[in-house]
Amino acid sequence: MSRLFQKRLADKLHPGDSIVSLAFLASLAIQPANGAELEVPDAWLKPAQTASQLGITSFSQSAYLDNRDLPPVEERLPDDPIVIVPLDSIGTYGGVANITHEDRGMFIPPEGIFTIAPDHKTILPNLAESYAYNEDGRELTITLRRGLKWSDSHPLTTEDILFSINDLQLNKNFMPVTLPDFIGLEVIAIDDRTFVFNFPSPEPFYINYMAQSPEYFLMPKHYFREFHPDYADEEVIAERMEELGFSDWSAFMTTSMQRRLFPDLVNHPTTSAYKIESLTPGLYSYERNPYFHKVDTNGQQLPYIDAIEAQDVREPEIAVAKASTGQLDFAGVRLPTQDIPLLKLGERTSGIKVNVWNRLHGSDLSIQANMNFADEQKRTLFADVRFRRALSMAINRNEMNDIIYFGRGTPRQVTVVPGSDYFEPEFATAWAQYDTDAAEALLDEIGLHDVDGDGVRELSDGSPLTLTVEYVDTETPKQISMELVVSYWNAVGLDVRQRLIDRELQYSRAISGELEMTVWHADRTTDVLFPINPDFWVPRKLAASLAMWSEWSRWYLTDGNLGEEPPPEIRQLQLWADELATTMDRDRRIEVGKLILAANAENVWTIGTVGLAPQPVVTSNRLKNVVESGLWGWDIRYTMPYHPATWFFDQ
Amino acid sequence: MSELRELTPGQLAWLKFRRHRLAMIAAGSLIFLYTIAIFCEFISPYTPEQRNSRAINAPPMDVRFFDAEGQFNFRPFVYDLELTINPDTWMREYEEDASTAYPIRFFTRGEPYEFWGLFEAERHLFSVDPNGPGYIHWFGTDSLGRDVFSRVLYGARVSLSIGVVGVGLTLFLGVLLGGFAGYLGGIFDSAVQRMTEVLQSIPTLPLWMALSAALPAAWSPITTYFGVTIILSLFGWTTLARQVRGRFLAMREEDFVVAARLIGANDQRVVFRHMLPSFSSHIITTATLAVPAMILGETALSFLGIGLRAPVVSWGVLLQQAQNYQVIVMTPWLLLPGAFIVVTVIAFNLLGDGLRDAADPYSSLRQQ
Amino acid sequence: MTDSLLSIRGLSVEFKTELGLVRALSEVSFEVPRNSVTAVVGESGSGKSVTSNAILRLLPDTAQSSGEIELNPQDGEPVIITSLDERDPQMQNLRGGLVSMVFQEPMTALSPVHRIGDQVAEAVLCHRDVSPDVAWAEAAAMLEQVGLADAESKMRMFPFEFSGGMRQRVVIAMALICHPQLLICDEPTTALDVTIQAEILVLIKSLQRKLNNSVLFITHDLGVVAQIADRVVVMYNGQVMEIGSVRQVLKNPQHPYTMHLLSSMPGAATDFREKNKNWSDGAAIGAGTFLVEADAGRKIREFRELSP
Amino acid sequence: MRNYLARRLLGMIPTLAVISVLVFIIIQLPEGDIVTSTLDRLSATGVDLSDDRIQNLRAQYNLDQPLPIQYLGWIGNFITGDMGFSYLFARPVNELVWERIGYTLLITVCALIFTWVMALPIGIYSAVRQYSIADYSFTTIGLIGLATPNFLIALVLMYLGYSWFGLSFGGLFSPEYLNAPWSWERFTDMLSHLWIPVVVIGTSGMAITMRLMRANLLDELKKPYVTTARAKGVPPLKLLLKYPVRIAINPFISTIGLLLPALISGEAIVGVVLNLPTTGPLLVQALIAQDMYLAGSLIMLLSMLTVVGMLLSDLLLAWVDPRIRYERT
Repeated sequence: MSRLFQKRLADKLHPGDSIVSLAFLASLAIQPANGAELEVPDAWLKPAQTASQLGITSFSQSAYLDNRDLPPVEERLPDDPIVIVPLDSIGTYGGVANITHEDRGMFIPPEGIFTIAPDHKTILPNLAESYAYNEDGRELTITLRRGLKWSDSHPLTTEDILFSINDLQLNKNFMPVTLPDFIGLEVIAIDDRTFVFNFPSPEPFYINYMAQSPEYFLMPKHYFREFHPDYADEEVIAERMEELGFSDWSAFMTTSMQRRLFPDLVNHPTTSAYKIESLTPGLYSYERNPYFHKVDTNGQQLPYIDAIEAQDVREPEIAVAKASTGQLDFAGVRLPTQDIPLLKLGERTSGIKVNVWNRLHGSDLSIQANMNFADEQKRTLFADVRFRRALSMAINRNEMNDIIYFGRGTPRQVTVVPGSDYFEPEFATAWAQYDTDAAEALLDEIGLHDVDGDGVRELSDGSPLTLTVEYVDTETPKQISMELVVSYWNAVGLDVRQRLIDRELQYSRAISGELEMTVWHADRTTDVLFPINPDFWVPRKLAASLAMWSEWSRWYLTDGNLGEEPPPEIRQLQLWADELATTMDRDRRIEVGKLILAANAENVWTIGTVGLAPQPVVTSNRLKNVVESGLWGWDIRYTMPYHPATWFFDQ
Repeated sequence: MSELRELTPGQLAWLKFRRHRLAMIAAGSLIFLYTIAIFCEFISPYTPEQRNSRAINAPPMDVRFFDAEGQFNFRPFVYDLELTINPDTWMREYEEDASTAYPIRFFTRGEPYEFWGLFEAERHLFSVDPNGPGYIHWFGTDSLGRDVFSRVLYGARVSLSIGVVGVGLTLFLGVLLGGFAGYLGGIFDSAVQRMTEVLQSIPTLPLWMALSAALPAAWSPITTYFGVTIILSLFGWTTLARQVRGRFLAMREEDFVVAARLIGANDQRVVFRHMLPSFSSHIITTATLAVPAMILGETALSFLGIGLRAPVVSWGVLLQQAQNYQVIVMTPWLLLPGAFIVVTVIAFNLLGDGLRDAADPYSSLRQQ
Repeated sequence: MTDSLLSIRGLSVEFKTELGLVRALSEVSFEVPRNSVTAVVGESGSGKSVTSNAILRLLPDTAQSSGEIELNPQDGEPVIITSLDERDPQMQNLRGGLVSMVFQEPMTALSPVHRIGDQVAEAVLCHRDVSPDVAWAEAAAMLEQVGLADAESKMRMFPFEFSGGMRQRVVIAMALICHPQLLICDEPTTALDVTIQAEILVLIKSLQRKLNNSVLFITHDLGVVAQIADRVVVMYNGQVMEIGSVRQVLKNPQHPYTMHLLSSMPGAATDFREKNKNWSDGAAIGAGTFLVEADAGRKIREFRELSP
Repeated sequence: MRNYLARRLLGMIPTLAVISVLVFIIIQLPEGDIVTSTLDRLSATGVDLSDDRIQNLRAQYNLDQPLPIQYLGWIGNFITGDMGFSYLFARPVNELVWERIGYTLLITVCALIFTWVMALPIGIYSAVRQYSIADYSFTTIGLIGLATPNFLIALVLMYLGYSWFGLSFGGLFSPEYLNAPWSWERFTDMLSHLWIPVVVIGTSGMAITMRLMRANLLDELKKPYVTTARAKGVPPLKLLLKYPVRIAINPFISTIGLLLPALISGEAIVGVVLNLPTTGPLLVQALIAQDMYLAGSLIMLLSMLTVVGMLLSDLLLAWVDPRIRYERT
């Protein structure tokens, strides 16, 4: 935790205050997020207390669950359920929330063994009752809470964790390429709620990973064993796949894994607050999970809201329209910053509330030139730091901020958020000043001159130079930003073509190095993910979001069997990254982290534009307990720290 | 006994066409539009990519003759706009500042441009306060502060030319294939027949989409332009081919063709010297009516983002940026290109009708 | 006032065209006595068809007519047709009821998509309030009368399955089924070949005797006139040249045009080439509600040339 | 009649064959489509190529075979009703298509009916009252419908639909009925949404139909049999409807076949704008994602619909028009 934050806590705490009291709120400055301060219950920042600790003895359930011949709520809850302190007020049960498909990951964040605190650094136990690292960080012992159950009442035990890792993650048919985080991982079951992870190397941040990607560790064995060749008969599986319409069992399970955001794609038992009730092409219906493990300070089982209807709204425009006219109870994912005025209009006319959060993206755009591109001339050009600096300095970030972000974003390079332990202001500003003369000078220096005098620079050998940018227009305002960026680049004599492509295609092309230039949004900027996934700064992963050095990453991932050996300074990054993830020495860790970011700031391996941008989060007026400002992004699974289970309808 | 005049077919046709008032109006407006398209660089006050960061999503400005005191000025002028972003509504609000007026000047120097990519020029038909802070956005500006009026004008060039070029190709294919099919008959005929049948039974839009989705991203705007055009005309020729074929079948037997054959004119000559002219008027009409389909086709593709790409500005591209609910509520002026499309398409249709009536020797002359 | 079935007084018709007004009839006046065949003869464009169409008010809206046509039925009030309104019920019952018409083009005079029977029976249904079956039966009877063997089955067929002659018989049946007092035949035989032609003429004549109604017979063929008519009206260029009994007009014509007309015709025998020529002109007029005017113009010019 | 039908059915086969080849070529066009990229992806990440999933993939699309074989494989599966597996949706194409094709047909057919119900009477009217004010204004309205890009009308109608009738944006159902079993309420709710796409798609065809009807009728009105009927004393209205109109309508029945592709095309784009559960948006997504097998199967399917539609229309025509019926039997 940042010192600032601790101090603030100290100020706020008075002796004799019950920790549960709602009167006292901790406020943390998440970076100078344009003044926005996040006010959350103090209790959210600590390991959640349990009913017994707070002396809550009687529990109640929603009328929705009455007369469903379910066992009484006490039996459905864990032996000692976690208590979540609601933001503003204790809620009342009931209601159906209207949202869109894309927002269901935000309304129903996954409930993992660990969860993330609203300071966006601290990892808190969730399904875990306790955990402990040994001193060298190679051994992590976790104990699950007593009496946890899947949404179908089946007990949740270490069995499920072992299955998820040994039979899925480490199964070659299921995961042809083992994810780096599981390589060499060894799980030992102590009893049905205690297990031990043995890592080949120290993994001080493994809990971050488990908190941020819970699905990998929680696949219900009792459900999936019927589909798994190690447990069930091949023929039977084949038939099941036939009727379910999947080519084979791995395809079937990957469907739920690949789309990590939507673990419900296959209707398997869950630990989340809601479970699928019915699936139709147009609509996913959810109902409350009767075995959910959380209660509020009055002993009411969460969540408050009974059911969710997630409509399939394919066109972003329509999502915006629905949100701005009060047809949705919660919307965030596809609401562009530029539409805030429209939404605000809805605030005055359609009974909605527009909360402006801040995207945790270090930069809304990470512009990437593929330094491993097949074309020899291009790759040498992109590998030339002067070229990347020129591209960066040719961009007028302040104008972008004014035109696209109403001046409320922060012009910056791709780097971590200011609240981070690894942040230094110059990381954000290096080579980010708008200086076309300097840019042109660099381009001339490289030997890109306008030989034929058509106002467009040619390559040093006189052959024409065209840059092609292909990207997906998703999450952040990429298309409109690129229109500007391209015009800036044209202004310094570069011929640029751009085209929108589909996400799936971007994924395939990016990791097979087929994209010349592309654009993504730079997340992994908080202390939750940066230490374990410094992916935008170090070539060590193949992903849709990382197209600038796929071959070097491949080399890293396959221990030099495939891909290309990176040049020394890049190799150095990889070594630092390994150390960052594994060192147990906090100061050294921060030092290494800063080394990585500093190197990136100098070399501009990926170009940023404007970051920490305003993110509209629309809620209907009847929806209560939603934080007014927060960080928005993948690192923290969007709403995971803000406890959507405590949202309720004010009847 | 009433007075009677002798008329040549040409005169008769022109007479009929003139009677077709709507067609006349249509022809007029098309001439107007195409003139604009040809001289867009000169007529538009700004270049399509020129940004005015002081006017983002600015509404159309009123061009005034009367100033605040109600004084009439001979030279029209616009007031300066004060931009403020409302902190609560996040709305960009534009206040007219009556204290500073910018008179509209004609044939002023402005943003330099390449006329038809041939020679440098910087004269614009009109503008305000060329090197000062003043600006005029007659149709308002888009989300990047670009002048919608100028963009519509540049868009006109692309959209209107795509129609013509595309139809040119269509005609070539249609007449060639249809003509020979009808004239030669036999295997060639049935082959072409089958082909048209097939092409006509495929929903065109999906095909267009499939093909233009396959256009490489690295293609230059101009190549893409031609790529799209070709794709559009690839399936347009069938209708024409059918008609041409039909006419040929009918005509093959007619005396003047037989005669031409008898005097030993070869097929090609017979087709192109004797048969084609005999219904060129029909072809012209069909062509005219085919243009709108092209224009709308381009619009549709661009709308789906698989047609033309920026920096090429076509009406379709412009609409693609204005395709959402937000625009209808907040910045309706971005839909203006749509109005231009509507006008153009209607004009072409009316013109086509007019030509058809005029060309048809059996249509009567009657009072209207 | 003579006691004739139909009297036309000073009938003039003009067509509006882009080229101004074209006059098709000027000041035409003649009578059609009862129980007789009156032939109107003249070359194409002389206005005979216009006259006949005028009687049933079948002229296109571009036509402006002046003058008076009076129908004076037995046991009925005289009707001034020219003063009737298109929508007037009297007009409906006049058409096909009191006056009916046989057209020149049997090939196109029948609707291609309706059964013969229906088309004939419809005429009955339009004028008398009887059940379809009755109408059907009457139609059958009528068709038998016009010499259509085994009508019952034929009635179920479609026009395009019939020969020209048969179709013309159908048209005649359709015209006569309501026992009109005046039957107008507009070149009913021109489109048919010689043998059929004769049959049809005989048919018309005999039926006229049988039903003793009046026939107004439009033709360009003096041969036919000689064969069928009692009285003749010679028309040319929209004007009546000469009126008289067949004998008188054919034996010693008064008007130079009549002579010219007679001289142009080798005897009463009909020449085939002659046929074909007239055929095409006739078609132009019969079908040509639209071409009449232009056509008329042409004819008029031709005449200028040949008469100094 | 029967052997005519047989002849037509046989005639369809070559047509469809050619279409399928065409479509297959289109499938092959884009470089780096999703299936091949998936392969690149897997192999690129250092998977040894004996891996089951890659084998499945290769087997499913015969990727290691020469093109003709691939084609045969694809069309073979298609004929046997297996349209392959969509990588974009990670679901079999059949499922995706069957849940949507129904709505596509519904909307298309409704649009067709709408077009006719609106266009034919207007066409008749403006033929009878040729060159009247009404004639002109109808023509103009029709033209505007034809001239306005479908998606624009769609957007505007959607907006009006919301601000006037408070309809939910896009889709065919209000949220509360999305999942409900079929009931009268659900049906009416659907109608309240259906009209937008139907009108949008219908208007584009209206102008043409209107003007065709007008032209045909004008020709028919000149035909002698009309005069005959008049002379027979048939009252004006009855005459108009029974003779010229009856005959002038026939051609339209045959234009169903030509209208269908247009309508289905229109549906494709309108579906995207209005977010309908139809095949249109599916196709667009597939194309943009270059999930070419999904795209191919869809285009193939839509083309088949049209071919069948054309056949039906011809049969219908033969049924109403004796001339054709007779010359064909």
